[in-house]
Amino acid sequence: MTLFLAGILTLLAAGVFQAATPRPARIACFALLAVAGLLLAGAGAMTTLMNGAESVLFAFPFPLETVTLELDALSAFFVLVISFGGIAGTIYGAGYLGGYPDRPLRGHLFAFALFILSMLLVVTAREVLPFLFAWELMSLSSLVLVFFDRRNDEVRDATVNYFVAMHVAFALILTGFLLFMTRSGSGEFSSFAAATADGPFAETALLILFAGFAIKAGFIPFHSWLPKAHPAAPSHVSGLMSGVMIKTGIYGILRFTLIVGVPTTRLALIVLALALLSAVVGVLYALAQHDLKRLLAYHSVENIGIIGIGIGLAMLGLRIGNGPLILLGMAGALLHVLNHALFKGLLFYGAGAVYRAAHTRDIEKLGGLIGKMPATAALFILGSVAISGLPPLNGFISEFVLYLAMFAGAPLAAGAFGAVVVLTAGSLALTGILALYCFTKACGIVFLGTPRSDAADRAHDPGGAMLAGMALLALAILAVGLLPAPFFAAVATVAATFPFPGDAAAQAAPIVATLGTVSRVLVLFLSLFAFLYYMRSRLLARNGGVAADATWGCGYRHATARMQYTASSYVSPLMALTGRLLGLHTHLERPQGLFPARTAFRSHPHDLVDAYLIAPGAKLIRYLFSLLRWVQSGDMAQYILYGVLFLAAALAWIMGGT
Amino acid sequence: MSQILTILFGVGILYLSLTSRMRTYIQVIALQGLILFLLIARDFGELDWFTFFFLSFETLAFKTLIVPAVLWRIVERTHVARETDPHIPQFGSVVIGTAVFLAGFAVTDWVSRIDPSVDALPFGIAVSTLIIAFFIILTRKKLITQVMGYMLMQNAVSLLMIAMAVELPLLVNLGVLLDIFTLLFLFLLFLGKLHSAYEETSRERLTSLRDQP
Amino acid sequence: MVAHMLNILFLLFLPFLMLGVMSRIKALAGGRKGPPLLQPFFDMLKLLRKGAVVSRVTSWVFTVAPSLALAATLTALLLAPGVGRAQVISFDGDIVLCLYLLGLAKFFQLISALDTGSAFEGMGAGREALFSVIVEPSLFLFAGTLALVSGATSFGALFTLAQSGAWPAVAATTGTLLFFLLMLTEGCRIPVDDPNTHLELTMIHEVMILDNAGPDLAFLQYAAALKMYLFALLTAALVLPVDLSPLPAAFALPAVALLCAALAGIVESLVARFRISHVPQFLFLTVALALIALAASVYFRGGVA
Amino acid sequence: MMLPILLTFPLLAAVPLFSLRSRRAERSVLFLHALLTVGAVLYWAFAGPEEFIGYFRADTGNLLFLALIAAVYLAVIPASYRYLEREKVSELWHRIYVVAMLLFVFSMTGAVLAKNLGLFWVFIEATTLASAPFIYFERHQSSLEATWKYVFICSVGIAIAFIGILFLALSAKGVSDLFYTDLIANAPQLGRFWLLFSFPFLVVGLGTKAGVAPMHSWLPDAHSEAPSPVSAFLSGMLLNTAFYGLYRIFLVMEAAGLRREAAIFFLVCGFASLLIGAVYISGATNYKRLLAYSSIENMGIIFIGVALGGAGLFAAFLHLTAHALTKSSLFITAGNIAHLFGTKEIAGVRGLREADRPTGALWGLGFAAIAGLPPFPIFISEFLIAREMVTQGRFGLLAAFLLLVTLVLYGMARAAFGMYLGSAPAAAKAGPSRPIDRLPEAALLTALLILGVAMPDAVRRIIDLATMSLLP
Repeated sequence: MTLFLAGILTLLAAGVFQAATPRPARIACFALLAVAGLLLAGAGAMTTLMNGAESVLFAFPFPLETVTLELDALSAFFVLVISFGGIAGTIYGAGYLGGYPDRPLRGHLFAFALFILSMLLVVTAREVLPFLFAWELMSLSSLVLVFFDRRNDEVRDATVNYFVAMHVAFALILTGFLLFMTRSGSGEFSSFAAATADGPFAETALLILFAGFAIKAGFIPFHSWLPKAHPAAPSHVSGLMSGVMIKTGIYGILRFTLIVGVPTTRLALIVLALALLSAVVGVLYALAQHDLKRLLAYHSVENIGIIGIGIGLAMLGLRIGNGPLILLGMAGALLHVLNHALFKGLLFYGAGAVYRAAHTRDIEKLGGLIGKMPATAALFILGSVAISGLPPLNGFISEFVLYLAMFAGAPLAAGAFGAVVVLTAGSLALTGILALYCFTKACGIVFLGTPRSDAADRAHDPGGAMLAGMALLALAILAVGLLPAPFFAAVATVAATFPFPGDAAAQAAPIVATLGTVSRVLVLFLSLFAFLYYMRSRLLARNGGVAADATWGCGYRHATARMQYTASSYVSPLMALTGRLLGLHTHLERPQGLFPARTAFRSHPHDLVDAYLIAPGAKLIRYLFSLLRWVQSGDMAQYILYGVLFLAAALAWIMGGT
Repeated sequence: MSQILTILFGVGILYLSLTSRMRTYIQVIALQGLILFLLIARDFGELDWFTFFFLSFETLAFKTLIVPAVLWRIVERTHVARETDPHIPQFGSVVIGTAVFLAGFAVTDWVSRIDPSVDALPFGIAVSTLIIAFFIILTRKKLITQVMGYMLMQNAVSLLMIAMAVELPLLVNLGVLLDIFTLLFLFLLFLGKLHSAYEETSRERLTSLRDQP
Repeated sequence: MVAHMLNILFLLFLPFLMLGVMSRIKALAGGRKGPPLLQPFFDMLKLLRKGAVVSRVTSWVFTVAPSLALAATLTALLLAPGVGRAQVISFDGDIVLCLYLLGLAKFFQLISALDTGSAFEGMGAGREALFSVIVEPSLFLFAGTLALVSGATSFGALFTLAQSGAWPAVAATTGTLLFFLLMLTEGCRIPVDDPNTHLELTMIHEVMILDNAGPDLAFLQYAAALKMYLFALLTAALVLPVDLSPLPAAFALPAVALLCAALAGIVESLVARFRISHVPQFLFLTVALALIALAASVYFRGGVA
Repeated sequence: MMLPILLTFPLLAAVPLFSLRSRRAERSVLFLHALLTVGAVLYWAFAGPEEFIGYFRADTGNLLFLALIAAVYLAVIPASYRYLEREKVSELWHRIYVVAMLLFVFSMTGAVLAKNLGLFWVFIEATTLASAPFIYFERHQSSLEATWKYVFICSVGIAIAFIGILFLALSAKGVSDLFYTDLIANAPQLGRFWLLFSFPFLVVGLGTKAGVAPMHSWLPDAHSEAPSPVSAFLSGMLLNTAFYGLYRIFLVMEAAGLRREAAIFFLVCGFASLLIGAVYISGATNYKRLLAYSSIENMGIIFIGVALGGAGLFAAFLHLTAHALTKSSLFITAGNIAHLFGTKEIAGVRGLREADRPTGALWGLGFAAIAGLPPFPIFISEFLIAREMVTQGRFGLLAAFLLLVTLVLYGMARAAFGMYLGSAPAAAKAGPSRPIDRLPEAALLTALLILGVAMPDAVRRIIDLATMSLLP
């Protein structure tokens, strides 16, 4: 705990001192202190994972009164995720901000420190007010980070949108807390368990809380802010927001599931259903995007869905007392929280490097970057393989655990529940393959082929710090992918803190063994690949080597960059099937005549939630408001009339009363 | 005696509700001031001489002479002879005037049945005056007419005080008088400024400050 | 041990044999004599002895992809149930790893196709991707269904159906059909795709590997053949009786595989290729089959221990 | 000893100002007055309650309001100096400004200190009269219009309040006179009928000055036309003063066993104001008017808190305190922005962040504070109010409350970010050179932060005492 507190203080110091240091040294000073602080915090979390929960209590005057910071297994895990993601983000950010020598960055760096700090506090706070304070601090500091590129109007709109979404979430969470507080009579989370005696009441409160946290986490249909805010933010921030911040929503859901103990069936099924929806629809939306960072943002929705699947299964397991579902579902979800933090960070940083190099996020204008920025390309492809959940990388491990949960859990689940679990497995598979489709598109169109614009042609790899930040994540990805056993063991201990029928450790042990086998198989695969590749090179060398020539154009010799397959054309077969469901608007100018002058095809992905939920809502409110337009008409007599009428009504009411 | 005075007061406003000539308004206001003075003078025995002097000053000098005189001068200067097309046509306002009276007395009747101590006649007249005052403020267009409406309100309030025999402490009375005095002064001041700012000072001209949601 | 030996041996020859059988059957149906049964194998050997012409556009992705795809497919097949459902490597959830390794292979084949910057290859990649989007879930649905009933999580055990009873019958039929369809799809056969069409615009798998040559091409073709063989194996695992002693099993397995090949050949010679736009509707059949199996399992579960 | 000094100083000081024509003298008088007020507050805080000629009383009940007057006054004076310099005000109007300010503060102090309801009425009316010159101060047609509406509507309202007082006197006839303390002491004997009858008149009348619907309409006009430092005073203190009087009558009602009826009036007015605020904030095109509407909204919240009672009472007074400080800081900043960009239109202000960083920061923080984001105290008060609603099981109210507050937040966010972000027009002049100029706003916001995170017990006690204003 002391380590953790020391870390927090160091982080705060980083935020404060950088303002005092002269501009050239500022970023470096900040980065050093921040990384140090995060290392301390992480170390603190590690020790708690080893030795069990610790907590510290501060006494404040009104209104906070008591502030308890506790590190139990769950909090410790999230602290680890935050600190690792934070370290990578800080290092990368140090490089990324190097590109703005003309800006003081005092405020930005301070907000950055507060942002990470507040996340650490959110996952350790144990009373209502401190939690809400930390939560709000998190939202506001991230808001400040989002409008880094302040001149841009698009950024401004995204900021407002983000702000409002965060406060709707805030209001919902507040309401949920208030409901619990009235029953428990205290602001301590631990006391909320008392409220669960009243089943339906607790369920309502939980549903409201879930809605609030779901907005932060970005579950469909609560995701609307996410694909707007994340692209607007500078990449080192989007990486952290997408990789780490939205996980605080997941944390909230887990924390209160843990407090409540056994959720109702309805709640579990709602979570599962929304999770599946988010996973599948999220990735479908991602496929339709042309903006690289928007695409990644929608993948965050998808991955939140995958995490949600794990949580939903675990909730179901808690309800029907199904060991594998609880243990493996929860473990899979937590593992995926970590994994998503790793590869989504990496991918956003890669996208940032591309944006920095080519000055566009439009996939259709990129291409062939692998030649110009090989390191970034390699790292991005690595991330893509990982996020597609493919072996031998970390994404596969968490999905593997989830499949295990389903295969092992389904037979033990009575009647229809079993079928639900199997259908979940099918949807998870669909999600995985769609992700694969989407990231072959992202890698293929952005990095491979020939450049589609001069900007892309002039691109080059970023500097050391940015690459270092990405490399750090890449290493972690490989580590989790190739040596999953210890990581699983860790999350299993966290999962075991949930009310579990039977001995969790005993159930976890065989899985650890299995994962050992998995890593051996993966090693076998890699060596086989190495061998084959060696063979191939040898053979080619022997057979008279490789001749370079133009790509086979089916007889046509003058292929240009513009003749390449574009992202839209690559996904067009799928869009032909699902486009209408997604509200994809396409616009085609067919070639006319023998010698067509021009022909064009455009496609605009529209988010159905925006189109059919939020826009009409806003319209309705605007309409209702317009009903009150007459109030401030400017006519004084009318103003006085209000008072007179009110008076008359009041007197009539009194006369009626007496 | 006081009955007759009170009724006279009432007749005054009834007449007022159906005229639209400025001068009539002013005359009625002055008349009411006079009546109020007489009503006070009637029972000066109960008052200590200072309060009496003070109240009579308020009603006689202030309400009866000074204010009507100033209003008169403004009317003279700005040639607003009559309230041009009030929202409700003449005949309508006659009907409304009488209706208001009936309503006023209905209320009074109801009140006096609950609290017999109230003196029904002046109370009823006061209430009706009040309503008429609001009626004028709400329907008339000329700003000066609205000021007169406000004066009517003040007179109604004074009558109400007399009707309910409520005595406020002297300090308070002084303050109230001071306020009303300054207020009317301000009214007249800004009325002058408005006249110089707008060629024709009707309520509709003052609607530049407004909002749309 | 013997079984493992046999499995690995089969891995090397049966895929080519299946290809050979298919083309032979088509030839016979077309009234021709047709190439020798192991012709595909000889083709590969020839390719391994050739050099390569590689597009200037391409990057390391293109050079790495074939070996990676082959390695992944081979590893996947080591996890698959072979003779007497024996697997070279077996553990809980091995089926997931197996299918995801195939996914990895697909990933790299797709991006290496895009690496050439050729419109044709991009087109092929797009279509290939779409098809797997449709068929992939059906596999997991079916596997999940088997798990739901058997309570097993390992490949071999999953495919061990009870000897008699209604459920095994349903599972066997739906499964066989499902795997046969998958074999046609993943193996790029008619009616989904035509391996020896001559117009790039109509190709799917073939057009993806348009720019690969020499050993790379060999690797890719071998990988494709192996995928077909995998589905043959799964079919075999479903239909062959559980308690088959190793020796007959060693003969039964190739028999089933070749039977599948023969069937595929017959289909190819009878049916015409679908219009690309109609393929998805056809592929939804696989999902439908998996869902039928699931429904049935829920219905029959009472009878399963 | 302090009361007579505080009450006579402004009157006596105002007179010589007309003879010696020096701006410095005028300003120093103003400053002295502020210091005097602060001194008085401290004196009463330590020396305890004090009476004066039986009509004025400084006690624990009104200490909070005096303290707020002092705080806002201190913040407003330097801002006023800056304003008067910037606008190059003529000697005459400079004097008018100073004298009016003296009288304005005098009348508010008097209203707060008055023990007698009638006297309170006198002072409230006086606030209108004293503040009228301010609203006319910039002498456009629009300011003339605003002044006219302000004076007229408020006077009508106040007249209505007077009728209410008469009825109250009637109900107290033979039982008590119009001294609050007596009223509360003899509340049970008061004539229920007249008491009940008087309350709506008082609500409408004093509500007019307190800026709650339905008689709020003068507020946006007056606030947008007045010089910003004065707007700060109007919004920060005047509304509270009127509310204070109304609250004491609310207590009388409560003591007379008519709490339910009184609460219903407060609840209706409160939600009406909240609604008006939400609607017009979302559509506001002029940021000073937007702030004015937000004042209406916040007064609404205060009324709701009082109506709820229980913890809501403390919440209401905390909200009142926080709103006074926040809104004055915001209005002062708004004045600087208006000077910087030469417009009060929201659309005309862009890129505040680069035009003048400190102003931008203060603007942003102010909005965070007024929008009720933690850790600012307005969040605490709204939290307590919501909690009280849940405790009383009034979920409908809670839903409406949260919805409206969120809509207000949205309207504010749109305006605030619109002004804060973007790229500044070249026309925007450079901000004031010395950061010392930003001291008042900064100080107010710091104070708010302290209140929100770790409220000193003294402050908490003062607020608590204010809620039970009339208890002997």
